[in-house]
Amino acid sequence: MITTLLYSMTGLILFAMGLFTLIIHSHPLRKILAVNVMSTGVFLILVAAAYKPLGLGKIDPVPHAMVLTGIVVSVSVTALALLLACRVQETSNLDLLERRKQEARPKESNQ
Amino acid sequence: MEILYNSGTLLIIMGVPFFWSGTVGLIRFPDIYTRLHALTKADNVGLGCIVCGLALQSGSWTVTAKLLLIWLLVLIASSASCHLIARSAMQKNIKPWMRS
Amino acid sequence: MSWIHIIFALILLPAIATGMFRILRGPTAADRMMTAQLFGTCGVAILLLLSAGMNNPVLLDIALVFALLAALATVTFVSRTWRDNNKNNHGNLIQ
Amino acid sequence: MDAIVIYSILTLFDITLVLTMLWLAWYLLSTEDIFKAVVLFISFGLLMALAWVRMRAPDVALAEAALGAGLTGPLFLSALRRMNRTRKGERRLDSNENRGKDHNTEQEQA
Repeated sequence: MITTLLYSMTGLILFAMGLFTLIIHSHPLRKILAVNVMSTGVFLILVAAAYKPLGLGKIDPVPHAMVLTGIVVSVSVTALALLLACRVQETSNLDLLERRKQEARPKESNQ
Repeated sequence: MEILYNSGTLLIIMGVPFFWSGTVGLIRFPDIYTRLHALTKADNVGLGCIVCGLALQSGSWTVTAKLLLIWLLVLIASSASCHLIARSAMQKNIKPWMRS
Repeated sequence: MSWIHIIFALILLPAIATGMFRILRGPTAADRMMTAQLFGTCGVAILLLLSAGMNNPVLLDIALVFALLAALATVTFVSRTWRDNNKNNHGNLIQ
Repeated sequence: MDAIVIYSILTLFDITLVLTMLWLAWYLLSTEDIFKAVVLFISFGLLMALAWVRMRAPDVALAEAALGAGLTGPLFLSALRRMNRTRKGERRLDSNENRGKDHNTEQEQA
């Protein structure tokens, strides 16, 4: 009972932290990491809901199958998202940002 | 059987401080090469002691063979990756720590 | 079920939490990767002790998979990420 | 008697594991350096495999060990290398993510 509660609360906190990071950060790799942490929290809640201690009967295998499928799907989604992030980084107009940043740097050092 | 079980427990008790010394060495040592030294001690000797202790306690040959296979794989992986890291650090001209 | 193995697994688990300090303040990128490798070995040891403590031989297979894939992240790091970067990247010489 | 001792030790194990996971996830999501976040994510996958083992789901733990610790880490490291490289083959100066912040402050100043 306490194990179910502990891991469910952990999954909830992980989901909340991942959502917070997904909203406030701007780097695409950080966003992909945050989505991974959010999916981990959901899996943790699903498996913790199916947990029973060792003497109290068998464990329901349906959430385990769902979580197994979800892990494999999340890895492939991560690979696709990383590829898309690389393409965005390579095709966006970065020289303009670099020039603006180098123009802005002496101002900061003067301040 | 009692002797085998107790000697296995003794080997496990010997193996656990190697992991802790590896962690403490990884935190306290001043240089990347000395940290590699601490890391390899934890990998090889600590896991070796634990694997030998568990193999003495498990009464079947298949479990013993699987434990030794795990130890062999960890040995290969740790030696290969530590050698790669040390060679790459030497190529990048990271100076070893000297007592100054 | 034998409680002494589970106690040793419980002793090994804070080693992972302690080694996190080196990831957080490691000066070079290789220090962080070495700490991840130590975590992998600690995880293998914890899995072996739990499989002896909980009478579950399936955990040996999980430890076997961990031992197989332990070198993959480090080799990728050395061959892809850490090679040919400049001095100001990833906190190598300048943090 | 013996079962009570074992379950209390396992509960201690659960609490340590959960606290380590939360601490690690907090630093993983709040550090500035993106490489540090990727290494923390690899360690986080390992602790997740231990949590699946503890919740009597060894099949999920096997998949997590193979995919989460073995495949996702090299994927992130390769993507990190590819994103740190410009078209001319030289690396960009900002490997951490202060580029977006600078851009926002510039817009505010303008």
